[in-house]
Amino acid sequence: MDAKEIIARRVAREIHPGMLVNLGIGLPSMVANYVPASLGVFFQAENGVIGLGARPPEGMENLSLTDAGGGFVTAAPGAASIDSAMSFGLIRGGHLDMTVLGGLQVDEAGRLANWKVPGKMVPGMGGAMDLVTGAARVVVAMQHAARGESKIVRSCSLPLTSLRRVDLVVTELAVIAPTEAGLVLRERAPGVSLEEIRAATEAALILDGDVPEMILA
Amino acid sequence: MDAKEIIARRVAREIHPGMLVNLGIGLPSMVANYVPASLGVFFQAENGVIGLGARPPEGMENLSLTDAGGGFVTAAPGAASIDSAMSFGLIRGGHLDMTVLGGLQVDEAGRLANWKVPGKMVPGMGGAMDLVTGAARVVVAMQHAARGESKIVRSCSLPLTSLRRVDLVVTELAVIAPTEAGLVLRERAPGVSLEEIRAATEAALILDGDVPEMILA
Amino acid sequence: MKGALTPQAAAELIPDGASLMVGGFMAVGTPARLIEAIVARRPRNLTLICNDAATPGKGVGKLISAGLISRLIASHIGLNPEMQAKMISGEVECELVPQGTLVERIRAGGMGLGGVLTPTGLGTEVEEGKQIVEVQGRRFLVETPLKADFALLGAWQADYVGNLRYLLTAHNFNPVMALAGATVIAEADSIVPVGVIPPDAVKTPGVLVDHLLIRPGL
Amino acid sequence: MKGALTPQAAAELIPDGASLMVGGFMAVGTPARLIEAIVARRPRNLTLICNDAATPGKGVGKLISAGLISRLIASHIGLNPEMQAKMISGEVECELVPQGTLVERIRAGGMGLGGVLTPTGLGTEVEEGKQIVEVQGRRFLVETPLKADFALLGAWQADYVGNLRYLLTAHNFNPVMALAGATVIAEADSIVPVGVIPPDAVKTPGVLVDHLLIRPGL
Repeated sequence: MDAKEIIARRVAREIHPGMLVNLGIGLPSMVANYVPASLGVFFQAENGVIGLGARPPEGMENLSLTDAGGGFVTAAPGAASIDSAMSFGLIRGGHLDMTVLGGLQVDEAGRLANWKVPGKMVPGMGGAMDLVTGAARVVVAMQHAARGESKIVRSCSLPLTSLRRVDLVVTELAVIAPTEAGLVLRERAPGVSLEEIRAATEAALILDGDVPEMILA
Repeated sequence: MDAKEIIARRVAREIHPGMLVNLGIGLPSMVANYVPASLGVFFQAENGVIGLGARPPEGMENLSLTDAGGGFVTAAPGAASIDSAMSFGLIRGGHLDMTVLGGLQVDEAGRLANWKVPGKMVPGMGGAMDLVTGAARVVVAMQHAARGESKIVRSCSLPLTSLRRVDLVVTELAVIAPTEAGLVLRERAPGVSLEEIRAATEAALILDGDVPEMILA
Repeated sequence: MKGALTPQAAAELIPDGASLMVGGFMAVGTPARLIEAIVARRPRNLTLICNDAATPGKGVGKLISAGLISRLIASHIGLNPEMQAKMISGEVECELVPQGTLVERIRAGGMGLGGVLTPTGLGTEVEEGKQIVEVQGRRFLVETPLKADFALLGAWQADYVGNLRYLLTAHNFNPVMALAGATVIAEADSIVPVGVIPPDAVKTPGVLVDHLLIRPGL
Repeated sequence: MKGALTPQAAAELIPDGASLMVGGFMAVGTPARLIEAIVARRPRNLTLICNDAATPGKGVGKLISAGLISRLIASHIGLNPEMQAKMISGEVECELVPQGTLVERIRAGGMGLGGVLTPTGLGTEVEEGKQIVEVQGRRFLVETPLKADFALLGAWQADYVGNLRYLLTAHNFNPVMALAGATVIAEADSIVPVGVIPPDAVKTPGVLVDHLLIRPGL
């Protein structure tokens, strides 16, 4: 199982029946693969659909039914189309139960940076700032390090997405819960030791009771 | 022809093809009787319909199609139903071409008071403050005096509806245009003299050229 | 959507002292069976947020006549003399709000905005005691967001995930209130199976709705 | 509604230096024939307000590729490397705005509000140079309203009074932009006689629309 699959399978277990969930493009969108349809979860795409369904078979695409990445999707039974004002009203008003986003850095205050690398990558924040500021629960799904550098840092060196403390960080090594006291190490990936996690992490990690192995969906 | 009919017929001539118009309840609503259907005017009721039609024949009412006074109406061809947010968005955003409202007082600054008589009548402002503040053009349709007292006053003694200078005042005696310089007397009712208008008016009236007789629709 | 309830069970959710937003304009679009059930249960000391006070014995007028309301936030009470008398006697504390400001305050509450910047009310009694902000050289009143413990909605059609449609002028405050109630209860003229309401016809997504009233007769 | 125009006639309304709001999200819901006609006419020095820069040669990406845009206000340009290069070189001045803030700024402009009070962007680069207001003990950014000379909309169905419907995720910014353009031009997949679109299905009332594009083939 590769890093991304571990992350997606672990994040999937955060999703409970009846939730309204927004999955970012890339790795976060893989989470949907591990959420059983029987849960009755509604996925929102911020471009304007509640009840996002799977990609349609070739030849059955509709040009006016896409996800936030522009890919063709279908509509689940009970789906609703909404305009951007309603879409972000749901996000900013706390009606979105959970957002799963990728990250560049998370720091000891639980703050996320995920929209800009000055001088290198300036794509614009899209909906990320609204999602992190407004969603009821923010889960960051990202690999633990990039080019050998820990992405769990003491203090973000990249521009912040929001001052809001995110609720959970899931990597291929660990599950970390940002709290007022700092980053609490909650779970480790199957076969990974506490020492391996500490060695891979720039930020201080707090131990608060047992650190069991992740259970994957 | 009674006072109200004179006023309604004169106001009707302010309405031009294709306009979106809101008529207040009471006297202003009579204006619709003198606007030919061929003009293609859309009447808005602020409770949520664009394209208000006449009262339906008895037995053909629909409980969910009423005007702002709660009376049964019909929907003209091309009508649209809107919620209160869109309805007041149209009003406050300047998309409403004209509102016709009743008045208690208009003063020399062109300010309207029409929502409250302290100690006597406190119905609430409903949509009046939004209509007067936001509509592209505000026409006040009211009788010139009440209980022998002029309603065109030096300075409103009743609580203001808005600081906005209204665009036109139509009474059974005169058409008056509030301007930066003051209240300009534009027209007089058929058979009414300038002296009669002055005698019935507390506020100073400015003469600026001819004061022809009203033409009624 | 958590489930469909009888009007009685829905009314029992509402404790003394709760704040209620109730959809409707002169009782059009107001959930009638739900109001009846609340009147029967008689919770006290309620705060009512709605467009108008309707007329005595109609729509929210029933809540007022029954003496359940101690505070009202509305734009118009002129057609309910009973409510006017209760305001003058001090039995009901009444905040009168311009209609467009009222709907935007509810929307702001529901959509996580900090308030509403509006010229409506500037230089009038509505301005009293309020913060004024200058933006791009113009002055605006800051009107605060509104939320409530419950939003009680009247709809035309619902499905069993809670998606709602409204009919003609019965939309009014309902779609906006759906965003601003901690618990949202909708009474629909009919309830249809999931999939019957096309996605583009949904005016209130079901994810906002906690409870439907069960169909009459069930 | 003032009338239906050919794409060419519509494009001729747009002078050099105009500001355009264009509906669409990654080109879904963008008026394609109208964009083509504008590219053919080549007005210069335009300000473009839209959700994203699409991709090169698609949707509003065509306006950018053709060099017609000197200023862009958008939430995301990450999938249009051409636009990113033009921003870095300074050829196009670019203001990046959080998506929810962008749609509310347009709505505020279209609905006569003084601005938007939002927590989004507080404590980030987005805050720089902006007014902050405290309401009920919480701090909010004041984001200014947006309007434009033209709003160019992509719709699914129109009637001849200008009423519009949109399809599925092609709604996006279109209904809000319809409120904020001084001149509103809508391109619909089909145009139907007045009365065919039921009042409850109208998403943009025709009174907001100045021109439709004539049907293809006319």
